[in-house]
Amino acid sequence: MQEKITQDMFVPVRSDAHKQEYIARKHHSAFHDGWIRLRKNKAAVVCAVLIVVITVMSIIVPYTSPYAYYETDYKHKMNAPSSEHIFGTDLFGRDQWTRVWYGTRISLLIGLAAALINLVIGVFYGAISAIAGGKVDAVMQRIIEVLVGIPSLIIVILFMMVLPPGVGTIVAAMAVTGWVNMARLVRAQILKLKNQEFVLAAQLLGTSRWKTILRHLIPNTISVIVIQVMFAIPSAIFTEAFLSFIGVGLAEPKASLGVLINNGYKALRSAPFLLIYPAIAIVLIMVCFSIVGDGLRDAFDPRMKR
Amino acid sequence: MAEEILKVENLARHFTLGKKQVLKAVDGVSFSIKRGETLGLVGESGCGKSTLGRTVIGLYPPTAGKITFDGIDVGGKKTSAQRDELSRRMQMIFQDPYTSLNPRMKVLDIIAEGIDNHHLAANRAERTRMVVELLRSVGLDEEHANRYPHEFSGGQRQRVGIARALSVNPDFIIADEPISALDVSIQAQVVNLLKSLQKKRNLTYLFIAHDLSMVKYISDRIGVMYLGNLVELADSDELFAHPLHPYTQALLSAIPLPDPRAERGRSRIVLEGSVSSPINLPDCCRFCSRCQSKGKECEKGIPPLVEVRPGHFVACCHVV
Amino acid sequence: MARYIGRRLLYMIVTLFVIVVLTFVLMKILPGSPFDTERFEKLTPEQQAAALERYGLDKPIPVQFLRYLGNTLRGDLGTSFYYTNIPVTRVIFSRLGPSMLVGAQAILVGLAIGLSLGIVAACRHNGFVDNFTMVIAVLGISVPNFVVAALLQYYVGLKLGWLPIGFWKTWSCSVLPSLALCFQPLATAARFIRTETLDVLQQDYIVTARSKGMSQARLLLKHTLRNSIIPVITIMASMVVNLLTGSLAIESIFSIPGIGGLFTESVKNNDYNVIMGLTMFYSLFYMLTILLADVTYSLVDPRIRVAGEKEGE
Amino acid sequence: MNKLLEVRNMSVSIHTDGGVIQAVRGVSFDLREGETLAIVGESGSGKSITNKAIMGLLPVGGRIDSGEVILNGRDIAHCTEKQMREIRGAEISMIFQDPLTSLNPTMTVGKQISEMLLLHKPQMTKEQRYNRALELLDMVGIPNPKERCAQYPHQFSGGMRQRVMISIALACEPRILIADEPTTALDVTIQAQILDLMKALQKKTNTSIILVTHNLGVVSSVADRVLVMYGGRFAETGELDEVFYDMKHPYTQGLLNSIPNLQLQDQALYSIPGTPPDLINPPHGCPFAARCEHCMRVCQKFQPPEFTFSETHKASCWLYDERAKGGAQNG
Repeated sequence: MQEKITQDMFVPVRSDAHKQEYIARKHHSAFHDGWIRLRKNKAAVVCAVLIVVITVMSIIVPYTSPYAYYETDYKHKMNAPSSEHIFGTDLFGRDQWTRVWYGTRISLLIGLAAALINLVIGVFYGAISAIAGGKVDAVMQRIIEVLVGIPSLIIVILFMMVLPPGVGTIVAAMAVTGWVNMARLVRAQILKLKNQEFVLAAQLLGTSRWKTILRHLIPNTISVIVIQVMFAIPSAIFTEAFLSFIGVGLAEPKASLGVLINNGYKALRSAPFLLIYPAIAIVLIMVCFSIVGDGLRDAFDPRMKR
Repeated sequence: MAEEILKVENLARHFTLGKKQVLKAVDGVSFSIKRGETLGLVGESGCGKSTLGRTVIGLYPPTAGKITFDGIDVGGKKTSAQRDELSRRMQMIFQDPYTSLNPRMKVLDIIAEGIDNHHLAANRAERTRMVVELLRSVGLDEEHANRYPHEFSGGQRQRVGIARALSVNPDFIIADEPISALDVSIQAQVVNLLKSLQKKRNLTYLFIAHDLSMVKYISDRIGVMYLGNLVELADSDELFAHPLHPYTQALLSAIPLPDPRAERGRSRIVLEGSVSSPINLPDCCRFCSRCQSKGKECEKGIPPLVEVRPGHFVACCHVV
Repeated sequence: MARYIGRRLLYMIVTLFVIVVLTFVLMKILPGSPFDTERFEKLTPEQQAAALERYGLDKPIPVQFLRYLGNTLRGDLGTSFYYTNIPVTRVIFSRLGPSMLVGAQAILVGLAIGLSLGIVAACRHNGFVDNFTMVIAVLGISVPNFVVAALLQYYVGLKLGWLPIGFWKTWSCSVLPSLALCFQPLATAARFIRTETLDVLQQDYIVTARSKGMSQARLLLKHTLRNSIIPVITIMASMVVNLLTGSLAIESIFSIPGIGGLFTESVKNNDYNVIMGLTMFYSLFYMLTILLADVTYSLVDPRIRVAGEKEGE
Repeated sequence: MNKLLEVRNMSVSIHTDGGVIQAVRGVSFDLREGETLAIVGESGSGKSITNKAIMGLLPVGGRIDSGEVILNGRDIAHCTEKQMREIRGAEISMIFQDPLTSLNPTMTVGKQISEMLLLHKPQMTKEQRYNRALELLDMVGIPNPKERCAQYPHQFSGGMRQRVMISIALACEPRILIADEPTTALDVTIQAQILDLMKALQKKTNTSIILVTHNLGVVSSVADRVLVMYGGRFAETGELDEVFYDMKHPYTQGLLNSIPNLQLQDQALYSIPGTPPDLINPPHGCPFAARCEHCMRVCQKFQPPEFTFSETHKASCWLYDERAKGGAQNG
């Protein structure tokens, strides 16, 4: 409907100053902003859901399943997957369906525990090093530079040999040099934030050192920490699987995905399914965590907004 | 005129960059500002004007010299009461609208930070009321209080920065290049806002910028800096009418005027080369390498700032 | 530059010292003494004392440490228990060849494919190749190399019989292990070069180059890759280390006489001297790789190599 | 003076995940030989996108929706990438705003200059290209070119790098040089040097220049004609004196009054209220309506047509429609 231009239209319109300041776009917070971008990333959402499903299943299945993970049944050794044993049975006739989900729980547990411990040590170490600055920072950096020189996996293996096998041991061994990455990332981010103008402004307003850390430094470091954790979990799971595979990980009958894959590998010729299912489980977990990690970084990491 | 609120004597701020490398960002600068006055500070990039601003307000400890704000020695030992008083009475407005506000905080909390620190509000209601009033005083309103910095334009963010500085009703504000990141029409808005606030709240400004025409408009007196030294200081109209230091003359002649007829009639002093590196500077007139009227006496030492005419100081061996 | 290398060497020495102390402590508290416990009980007290004395285990800890440190400095890392009385260093060097070959092949293949995939993916952003590369990259990082090895060995080696499934007779024995190891470097390289290239493509000097009216190929080679390939050097060091640790599992699966297999073996046989020797070898090798990568980086990037005073600014 | 370049009714949109930005909406202008046309506007006015469209250097997702760009008789807006390559650098070349990031950091300055020659003058030998590069460096006022030729961009100051950019752009004596905010990132004294250099080079090579800037001081010292843009649309165009002393469009008026005039003693600085329009859903009527003092209802509903005041002076504002109570009431 092309409205005709009429003479009366030529009448001044007084637009008030405040309306001009009106902001057209809908109001939402910074996290909300990132959340919208994350939601748009279909793959990340699907993987996030998958992670939740896998975690829930890994908790429920071992309880609800008729067989315990350690229950042996010599009558049904190495049975192929059937309605009775969904994932078949292993050398000792143990139900693989229960063991794979139990192994997933253990692996997730180890991955999460290792990532969290590395997070706590790393964040504190990095934060203190960056906030203290000067001599303290220099010394702490030297320590990191020395630790970086040590190939972490070798040290983990040595620790595994020394300490009795078990979930706690693996997590502790991984924590020996695992926290260095997180420390370096957190330190770099806080050093960058320390010179930002909004932190200087807070200082000028008389904000105490501690309040500055809580209100300004930490909230702007969280996105870096979350993204790093999303990558630390899968790499911890991978390390555990690797340890179990070379026979240094958990002891029988406890089972992690690594142990299952190792047993599966030994019986590969006669029962490939013993290797396939745990392998699929670990790959699925690793893929989901990486994709969700990438999605988080694209959505929340300010550098990407450049 | 009013009494002196800030006095800076022979201030220096050096940064050691490595073994033998010393960056003399600010090297022996003295001036004073009276209450209600606006002192403009101009100079090209690398002349040390921002470092001077951040040293005066206490963000950097001075390497030498003394800063006195209303009787308090800013650079030296301060009691906690004095530190509190300074953090209330001296504030700063920053250059980059995109990094001067915490992206994770609502504008309401950003502006109220000073109020919380100095417990200026009895309860939350009063705190919000004070913030809304501050927002109105900078041309924004309640609707903006609950928004986050990334939802604002550059000019609006700068106004939030001003509101934050005003939250503790300071008497002295250092504006460190507050408008260089903004569009022309928005610059005028912010500068007019600063001028009206100065009248209403009897504020004193140290206005740091490299856009000379805008500095002239807002400043009562202007100081020109070159490689860490204050080379000339005078009333703004006097400085533009009779610049004495060769660098100031070159600087003023380099400004392109938005007036074609005036531009056609002008002959320009074009400086050769560019600013020498500020690291390991020789102790002589820092401008001598590019100065047409260079002489032997220019190399003897840094020329002192001498009052050649009432209120017009210059640091050059030839002019004195 | 020399001062920089000097400082880095100093750190390496400190790190090595920390490792020597660490390994020595581990040796002391490892379960079981250097030789079978049963055999040790059967010996008479005098023989026991003589054995302890021969291995210097009767002296107080600090003295043992100093002797251990002295030997290490002289390159004498003691003898292997499993390969009775053969010096550890000789054991290690005898098994170096296969690991280096498999590792080198894995890295070369991984880099070649990974880099080309990553670059094409970056140029055709969100195109088919880009998505395909992203899938390969995620899979490459997610599928543990020992799973890949097991599957390759079973299906390609055994079922199809194309390639030998193990041992170390001809060159073809090294194909499957290298293939199993190459996925990780391939994925890491693809992901890294893709992000770096996308980053460079957004830079102002690329717009300048396009404004010169040059062809896409020239723009890619002379301007884009020239700037995005340099940072790849930084991830080379971590790639090499992942290969070293990766080889531990691969070499035991394909029973390759490499140092990876040696490590797993000596872990199983509690052959401590070899374990300690390998630990030090791996650390030294790892630190040298990092140093080499840093030095190469500063030589290749003109902004670091040619410091030169900046006129003005 | 014949018309070298003619842009007719060009519209450009940029597709981003935040929405489609109508960056340029029907802009027309022409460029005569040896002339300097200044395109003035604030950020978001579309001044830079217009020139990137002419050169075919639009960012990812950018598209010329309509309009033509006639370069000596040929419409280069719709020619193939291959044809554009022959034009870019040979007939039209461009220099950019930030000298610190506009040169390839891993390539020597000499090589970046001779590359331009290699692309468009294949008949030149390596030796000839090297000498021409030295000649160019000397022409733009860089001392001891031989030594500087082999150095890298990070060894040059901001001003020097901009001179290198100019030498690269003028290597093949193009007919048109587009300078996108060439001195914005430079200090005042360095800016003066670069502007003088550009004026001197123009006299010598008779290259016509399109100068994109938001600094009216730079415009009045360098330009012959001016085009003011706002919200992706043409606001006013004309000879330098016409636009500076007889401006018609309220936005031009507002811009000029927002800049302190050094001659006047205590001048009240006028500031245009409000913020530039959001170009993802641009306003229906005149883009400046929301901030204009003389805004009428028609301005909010319909885009104003072009009113001509002299052979070269035109403006797009409803104030000059005869129905607006007897024409002009400008400030």
